[in-house]
Amino acid sequence: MEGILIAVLILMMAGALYALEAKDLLSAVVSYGIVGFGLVICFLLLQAPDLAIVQIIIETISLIIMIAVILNSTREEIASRQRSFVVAAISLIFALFFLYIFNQATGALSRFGEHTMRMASAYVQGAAAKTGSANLVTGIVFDFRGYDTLGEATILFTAVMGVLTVLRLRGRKAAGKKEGAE
Amino acid sequence: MIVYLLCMLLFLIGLYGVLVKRNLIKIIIGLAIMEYSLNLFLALIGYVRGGTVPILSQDLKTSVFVDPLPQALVLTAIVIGLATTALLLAVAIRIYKKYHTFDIREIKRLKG
Amino acid sequence: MKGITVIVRKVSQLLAGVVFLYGIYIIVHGHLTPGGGFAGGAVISGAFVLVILSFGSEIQKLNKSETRSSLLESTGILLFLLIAAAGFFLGSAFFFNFLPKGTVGKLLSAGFIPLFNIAVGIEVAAGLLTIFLALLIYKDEEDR
Amino acid sequence: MDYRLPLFVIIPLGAAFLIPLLAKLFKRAGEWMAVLSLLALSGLAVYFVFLEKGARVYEVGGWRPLDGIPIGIYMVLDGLSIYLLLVINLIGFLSAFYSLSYMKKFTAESLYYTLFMLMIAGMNGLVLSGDIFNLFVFMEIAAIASYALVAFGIEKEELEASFKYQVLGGISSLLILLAIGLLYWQSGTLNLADLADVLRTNSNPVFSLFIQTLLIAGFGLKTAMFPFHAWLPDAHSSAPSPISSMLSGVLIKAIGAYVLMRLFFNIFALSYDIALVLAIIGTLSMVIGVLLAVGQWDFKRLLAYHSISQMGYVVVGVAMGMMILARNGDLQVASLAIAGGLFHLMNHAVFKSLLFLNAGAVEYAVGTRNMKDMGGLADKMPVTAATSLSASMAISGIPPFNGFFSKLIIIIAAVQAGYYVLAFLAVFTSIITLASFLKMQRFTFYNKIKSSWNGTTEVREAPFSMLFSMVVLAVLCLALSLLAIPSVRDAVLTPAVNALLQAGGYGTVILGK
Repeated sequence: MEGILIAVLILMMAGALYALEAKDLLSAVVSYGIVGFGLVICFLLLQAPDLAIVQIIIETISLIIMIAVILNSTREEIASRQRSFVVAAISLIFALFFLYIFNQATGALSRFGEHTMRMASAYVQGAAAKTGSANLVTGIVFDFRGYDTLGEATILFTAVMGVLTVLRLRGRKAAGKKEGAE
Repeated sequence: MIVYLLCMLLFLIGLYGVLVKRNLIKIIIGLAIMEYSLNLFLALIGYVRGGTVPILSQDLKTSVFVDPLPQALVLTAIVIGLATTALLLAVAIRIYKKYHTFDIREIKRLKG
Repeated sequence: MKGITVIVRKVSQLLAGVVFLYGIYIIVHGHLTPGGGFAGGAVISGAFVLVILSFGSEIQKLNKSETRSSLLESTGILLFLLIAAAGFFLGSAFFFNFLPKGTVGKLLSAGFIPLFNIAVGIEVAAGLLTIFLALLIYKDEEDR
Repeated sequence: MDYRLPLFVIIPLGAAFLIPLLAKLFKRAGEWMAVLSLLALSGLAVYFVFLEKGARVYEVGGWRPLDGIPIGIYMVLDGLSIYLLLVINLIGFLSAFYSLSYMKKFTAESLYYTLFMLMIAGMNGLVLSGDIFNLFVFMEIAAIASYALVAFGIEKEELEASFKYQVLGGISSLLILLAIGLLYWQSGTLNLADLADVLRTNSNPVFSLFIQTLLIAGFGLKTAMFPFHAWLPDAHSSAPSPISSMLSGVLIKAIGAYVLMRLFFNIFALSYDIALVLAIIGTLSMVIGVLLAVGQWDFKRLLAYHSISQMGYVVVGVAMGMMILARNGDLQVASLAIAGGLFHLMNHAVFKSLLFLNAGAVEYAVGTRNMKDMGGLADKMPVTAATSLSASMAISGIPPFNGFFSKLIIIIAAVQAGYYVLAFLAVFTSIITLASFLKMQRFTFYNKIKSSWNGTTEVREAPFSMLFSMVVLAVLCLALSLLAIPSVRDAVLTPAVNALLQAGGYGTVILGK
């Protein structure tokens, strides 16, 4: 299972790199989709079907939105003035440094697949009796940590209000002060 | 361990996109990739080898579940990521209509 | 978005109905099977997106409908807050599961969790639809 | 378990969700809804500060801990949280009241008030949260609302500032989320008190260093401390003025500085190195912020750079206390340093909000933010000029205004602890601040009237709601000096200081061990 996971991760990385380097924005967005759908497979492998369902739909919708935005504007990537090998070298060195530190820091923690629960053990043991929900994730999302979910729904609400704010027709009233206010 | 490192590498690729790229859409994609890698990271933490989906049913053989808590957290994080991306896209397209480009070098205040 | 034939349009409209029903199924069974308010709401908004896209270039007629869907979103999240605060106003705790739990595995069980799923489903469906509409039919002042 | 705690979240959220619906029926529903609910919240905060002493815990959903391990989300109100709540809701109320007239220039006011209430709800929820992921969620609510509010004018400048702010804010949020993930990996818990318990018994130096670096980078970006300050001048100067005053006065404290204090005092074991890093970052922000501010000619940009500098004072004060505590130094001096930092936090909220509201009033009347185009406004706008003068004196540390006392306390603490360089730099920064504000006062309010804005007759004093907020804040600038008196300080400031001073006490209160 771990082997498949690693293969999917490498595919996602390739997709991510292509998405960032592509010359055409539309193909960039499509290969960004590879990352998202690769994530869906990872979630399925990690026994998280709830996440896979949400991720696959959210990914589809955000791809549609991104493509709509690009069709509304331009699909041309801007010409980069020069290929900077210095930037690539610095990024690579930083990445290696970060991974080294990460490895050092987390070396003593539990290995992959050997996670021990503390807070969550109470959820797993007899959670159904506490919340009445057969799906433990739903039980946590809406009952134990329902307060988080209120925040989450509020974030979506905030973003919608923000999108409506940013995309409204005119910011300032067209009264006499308009010229000076800018 | 290698899984975690690859996941962090994905995070760094996203970070690279945000910091180095000069195109608003690429920056947004970079942030979204960072977000995805962290969602995966949280899900990786909660995985228990041999564990099953945390849903109770009558014909359940084992009682080893994967940790449901990180999954609940990832659910929240996915929605947060969507919210950030949507708002960024809205601002980006508005900027495009003003400047007719996504190039941050031609947009006055976004340089550097 | 030109060149959408009648066949494609009809098929996607029919499909949208099926997708819509599937979304409702996911929401209602959120406490039993994978999925829930977020997934189901997103599916429902996907059904609407499908219908809208099938209209192709006539899309501009939908002007201002994003404000209506945002009202629905406010209603959904207000419902969420009211259910959450019901426990608070009834004298027990904020987010207290005040409804009977029922038998695990039945459709009517888990106290107020199905209600939350429905409220969140409405909110997410309307919210994603609003974002989609706003970004799709957005026009700048200069374009008019 | 105090049944009133969730009101701090329910009221603003309810208002935010109702405003879009009510605005369809009554046009002015949004503004009154916002102002009234903020008035209620401020009243509640004042009530808690003066009449309901002591820390309290609220278990959301009524989930009791199981085997001593908390399983639900806790809301925690201790001295530090209530102190922040007071600042947030009071400044929020005054800014909202100010907006009544100011926002008339803009369209879609109901969206503005919705986002405003969401920002308040986010900050209130964050400050009350006793759970690290919950804290993250509410931080995101406040941050996303502020991204949208910065872009509220939707002109070029605002959109660019908002984009930059969103990208940097997004990076910082993700760094914080990574740190939360790592913490959960190690400890298996999200509750702050429980986390502190686990980390105390089981700490790996490299691991905790890594996490603390991530957290300092993440929250440093949110606080706009020196190497991470690039977004602040753009974002804070582009937003509508009441929002600038909320961002500078409250938001960077609530979602940045507060969390840093909470985490590094109450959760992690006190460490001298981390405290030193924080103190250095704070000092650099203090000095570099003010040096960058001197050359500014944009009224609000100048104020924004001063925010970086003044937040430096707050961080220096608190970090100094942390350094002394980590070395088991004199408790008296440590408490003095922390008190200075926290006192300055409230003072900065008051005078910087006032200055941004002044800038808004000037912009409202004259239509520009460039100080070279102003002058002689003192005759036309006496109230704005007078309040702005008092705020300028407060920020430059002139007695008897509040800024003098908090800076004095920080400097005395630095001298007593033997950090002479710090004390010197604090005085130096204060002098440059004074020079910078003398320039501001001279060019905007006291020079000859400029001919470049011809319609001199058009320029008149701001409307009532704007004046009211400015006058109240100006009075607060003076009144907060009373906090220097011990008996008053005991009621407001001391509980907050004690919450940090008794670093390990946090877990004891919550878990009841």
